[in-house]
Amino acid sequence: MSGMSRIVKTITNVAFPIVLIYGLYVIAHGHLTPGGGFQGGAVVASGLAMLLVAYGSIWVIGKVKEKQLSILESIGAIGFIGLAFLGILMVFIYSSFQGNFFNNFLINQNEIPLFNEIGAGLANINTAGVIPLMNFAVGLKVIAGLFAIVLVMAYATRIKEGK
Amino acid sequence: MIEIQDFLRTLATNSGFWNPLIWGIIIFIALLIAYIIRGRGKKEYKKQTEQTKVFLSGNPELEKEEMHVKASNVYWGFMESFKWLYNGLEKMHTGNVSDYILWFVIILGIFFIILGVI
Amino acid sequence: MIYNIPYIAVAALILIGLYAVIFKRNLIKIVIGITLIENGVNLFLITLAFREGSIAPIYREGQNQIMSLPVPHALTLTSIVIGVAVLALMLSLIIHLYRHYNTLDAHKIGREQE
Amino acid sequence: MNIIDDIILHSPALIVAIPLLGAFLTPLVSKINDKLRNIFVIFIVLFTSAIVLLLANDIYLVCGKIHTYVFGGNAPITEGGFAIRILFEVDGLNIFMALIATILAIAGVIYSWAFMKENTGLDKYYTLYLLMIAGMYGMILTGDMFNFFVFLEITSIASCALIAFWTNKGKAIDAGFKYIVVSATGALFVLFAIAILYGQYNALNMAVLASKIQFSFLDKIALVILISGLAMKAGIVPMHMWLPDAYGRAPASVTLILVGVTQASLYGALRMIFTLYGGKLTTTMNQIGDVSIDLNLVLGIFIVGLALLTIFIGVLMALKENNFKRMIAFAAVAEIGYMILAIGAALTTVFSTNDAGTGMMALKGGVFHILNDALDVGLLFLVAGAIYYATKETSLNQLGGLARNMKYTTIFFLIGLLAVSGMPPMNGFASKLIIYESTYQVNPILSIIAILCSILLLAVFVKVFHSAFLGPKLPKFDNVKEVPKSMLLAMGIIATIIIFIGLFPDMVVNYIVQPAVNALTNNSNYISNVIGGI
Amino acid sequence: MNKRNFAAVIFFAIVGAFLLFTALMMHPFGNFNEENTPEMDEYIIDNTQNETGADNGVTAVVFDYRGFDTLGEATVLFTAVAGVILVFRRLKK
Repeated sequence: MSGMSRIVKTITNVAFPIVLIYGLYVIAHGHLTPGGGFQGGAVVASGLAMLLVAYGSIWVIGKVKEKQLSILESIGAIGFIGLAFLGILMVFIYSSFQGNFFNNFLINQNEIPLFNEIGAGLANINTAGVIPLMNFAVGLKVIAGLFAIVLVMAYATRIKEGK
Repeated sequence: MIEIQDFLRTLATNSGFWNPLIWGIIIFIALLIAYIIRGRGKKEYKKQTEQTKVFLSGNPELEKEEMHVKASNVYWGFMESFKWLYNGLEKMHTGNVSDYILWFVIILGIFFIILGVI
Repeated sequence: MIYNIPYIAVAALILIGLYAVIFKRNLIKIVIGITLIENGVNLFLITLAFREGSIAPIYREGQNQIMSLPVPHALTLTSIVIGVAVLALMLSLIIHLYRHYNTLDAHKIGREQE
Repeated sequence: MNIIDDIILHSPALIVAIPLLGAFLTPLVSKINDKLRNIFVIFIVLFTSAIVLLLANDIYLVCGKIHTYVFGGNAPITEGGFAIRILFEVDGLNIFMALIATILAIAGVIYSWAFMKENTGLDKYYTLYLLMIAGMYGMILTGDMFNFFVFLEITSIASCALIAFWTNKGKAIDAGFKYIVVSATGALFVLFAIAILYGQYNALNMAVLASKIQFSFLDKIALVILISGLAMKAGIVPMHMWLPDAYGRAPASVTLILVGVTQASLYGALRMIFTLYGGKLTTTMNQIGDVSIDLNLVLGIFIVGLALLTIFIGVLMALKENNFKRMIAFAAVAEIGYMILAIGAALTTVFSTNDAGTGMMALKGGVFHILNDALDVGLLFLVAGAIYYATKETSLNQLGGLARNMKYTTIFFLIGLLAVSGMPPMNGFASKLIIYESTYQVNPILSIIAILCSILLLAVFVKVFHSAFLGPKLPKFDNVKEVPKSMLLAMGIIATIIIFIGLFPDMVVNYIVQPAVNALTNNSNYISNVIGGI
Repeated sequence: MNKRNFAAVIFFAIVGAFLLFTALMMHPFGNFNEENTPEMDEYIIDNTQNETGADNGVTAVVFDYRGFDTLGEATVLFTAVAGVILVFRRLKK
């Protein structure tokens, strides 16, 4: 479909940054407030879908290809599973630490001062071990994935010119 | 862990046994006997003579395409005699998704009744 | 009993979905039926999480009310994302089917004939 | 050997996680080079297979050993006895199915190299292929109910997208749509049953559930829904109709993995019946006079009825079919019928006191037949794919005289024909012999029907052999050549394993099948391994 | 009404009846009595902050206790994207 009217485009220009910021906030505070990687990623992807509806899929496919999106999604997934693998590999770094797959290796330790505090209900962002990092990886993955799905389906069902 | 005599053991079922090696020996002996019997056949058979021509009771020999029996004609009599059964099966296999789910629901209901009522 | 009305709603959702899958001929309606079944199952999972007078399982300082069960929330989250994935794939296949057959009627598409 | 011990310790996670990592890396690798991508995928599969073999060696060394792996923690249960973390529990049955999956995965990924060369979108093809393999491993190895559902959905979605690979054929898209509808419905009902069990016992771990289960009315409902949903995924008549469409339209290398996925669903049903409800199988449900109707009797009779229906309809439809791959698919339905025939016959007798030996033997035959069916049907599908690759023809009416051009393919098809129709000395004969004898002791009618349908199955494939390979050399197939080496290598691997199992069946039964049967019949070992002594 | 819809209605009614029985047999909505106290979730609620350090219990369960499910969930989304791109690919090279 081609782009919609000027009013819609203007409203989209105003609303899109707000949606983007809100989604990133939900992703970043996933371990403190309701939400997380999936929810925030869905919010950002819905904002991108709004952009797609307003400007038309042909304009958007000129800006970004679905191949780049799938590469981005692979990077997010590799980050997620890599954090899971680090739980195993930590046994070679901390001695006397028997780690397993998906081990929360950043909590209950003092070597790395990163997200290693125990949350006490004070909305302290420096808590919860690998959970914020996993939130970011999953958020990136969900943004790229959902937008790739919407973009591909919208571009495949576009109205050809001249028909 | 695996010894050599494991390769020679016979598979003992409840009332019988099965050993492929013994079977192979017997088959070999049987083939040998068959070959001996075949060797005592007629001696005056010669290749490239009238004996090897295709004889369709005087009719001319068709070319390759018609001489090959198509797959759908191989069990023609069987299909004919079981036409009543195959018509039912044809009706059963509608290529429709709703019917697939309907069969699932039917099995679910029958199984519900069997386990719920008993 | 009044306490089981959410479970009755779950059963009703699943039955409506099954009805749409079995009796409708339009592929889009079949997909809608499957989504209804999935929503019923999600509602069932999230119903199991509730306790009377409970708050969401998020810790705040100095409050110790009872919390609802966290595991069914997590299961529902996973189930919802899986439903989205299945829905996306189904709809893309339906787009291709419409391109090939120019119809969405399940009976007109027909069976394999050789 | 420290690193080897670490790999064995973490092997249940690595078996699932390494194909997933490979699938995530494949789009990046395929940016570089196509040949490099193929080598990378084959390396991933071979590495996973090596880990599976290490784990199998570790399991089979000690009799009745169960390898438990906890994700994120070290102890399987916390104090108070709650299994709050996901844990994998690998016993004889799991590792048996994992070996089957390994063979299929290696053969399929080697076969794909030459078979899929002309197609586009190969990076996504290999990604989904690895995801299918990973999902199959996850379904097989997991010990957590909800995790089982997740991997069921992964395999369903990946195989649906791969069934619809040739999108220029409308029927392929239709088959993919049918498959995703059927599998989504089945998986959703399985999730419904899991939710019922969770709401009652507040646990998701299989062992904890099996120790807590009470067999109330809700448990009956959950059992019915679990068995029905997994049976639909396993393609049991009358819920088999998606199977010929999907098997017939998918590329042959995908069909090979689909066979494994079907077996994995059957494994799920077995696990639910024998382990989850294993303690309650002998509960008396009703008393008629002085005969007590137990649960295992009801289940066994119902499953045997379904099995006879499956064998009959599968064989008859295969006899009528003229499309090569659909015919093999119906034959695969019949083969699944043989397995569940043996399992149902075992359910009726294995828990009774007087003739438990018959039940054990029938169970042994059924579990052994799972392996044989996967190998035989897989080999036949690979041969069908090779013929399609060489002639671009699937209808048997058009084929003929191919034996003159494709010698090795003919030999492989002959091996598969003898094996799948239960002819000595192939592997199918050994398992089918056990099934015939044990079901004869349960009820003679069952084994008579089984032998009759096995003869009909031989007739089916004799028809294929005659009409596709024998006969005069057709002029339109003059320039048909033998298929490339990688496809021959894949078929050769499976054929070699078939002949090996056929020649030494007793060793396979002793070393591989017997631990699986023991793991099936006593679930107290499975439970006590997680929640301590019983 | 043809034969197919007749059988469909009958078995549909049977399945619906059993699902309604299931709904009525479940424990009452929202109140847990002695015999079905949710011990596992009680344990998670009590120990989440010490074991994972997260304030959000649901995120702690999703990413720590049942993190492998979340990996499968992410994999499902990845699979769906790959499948959609595969289905809509160009067939010509």
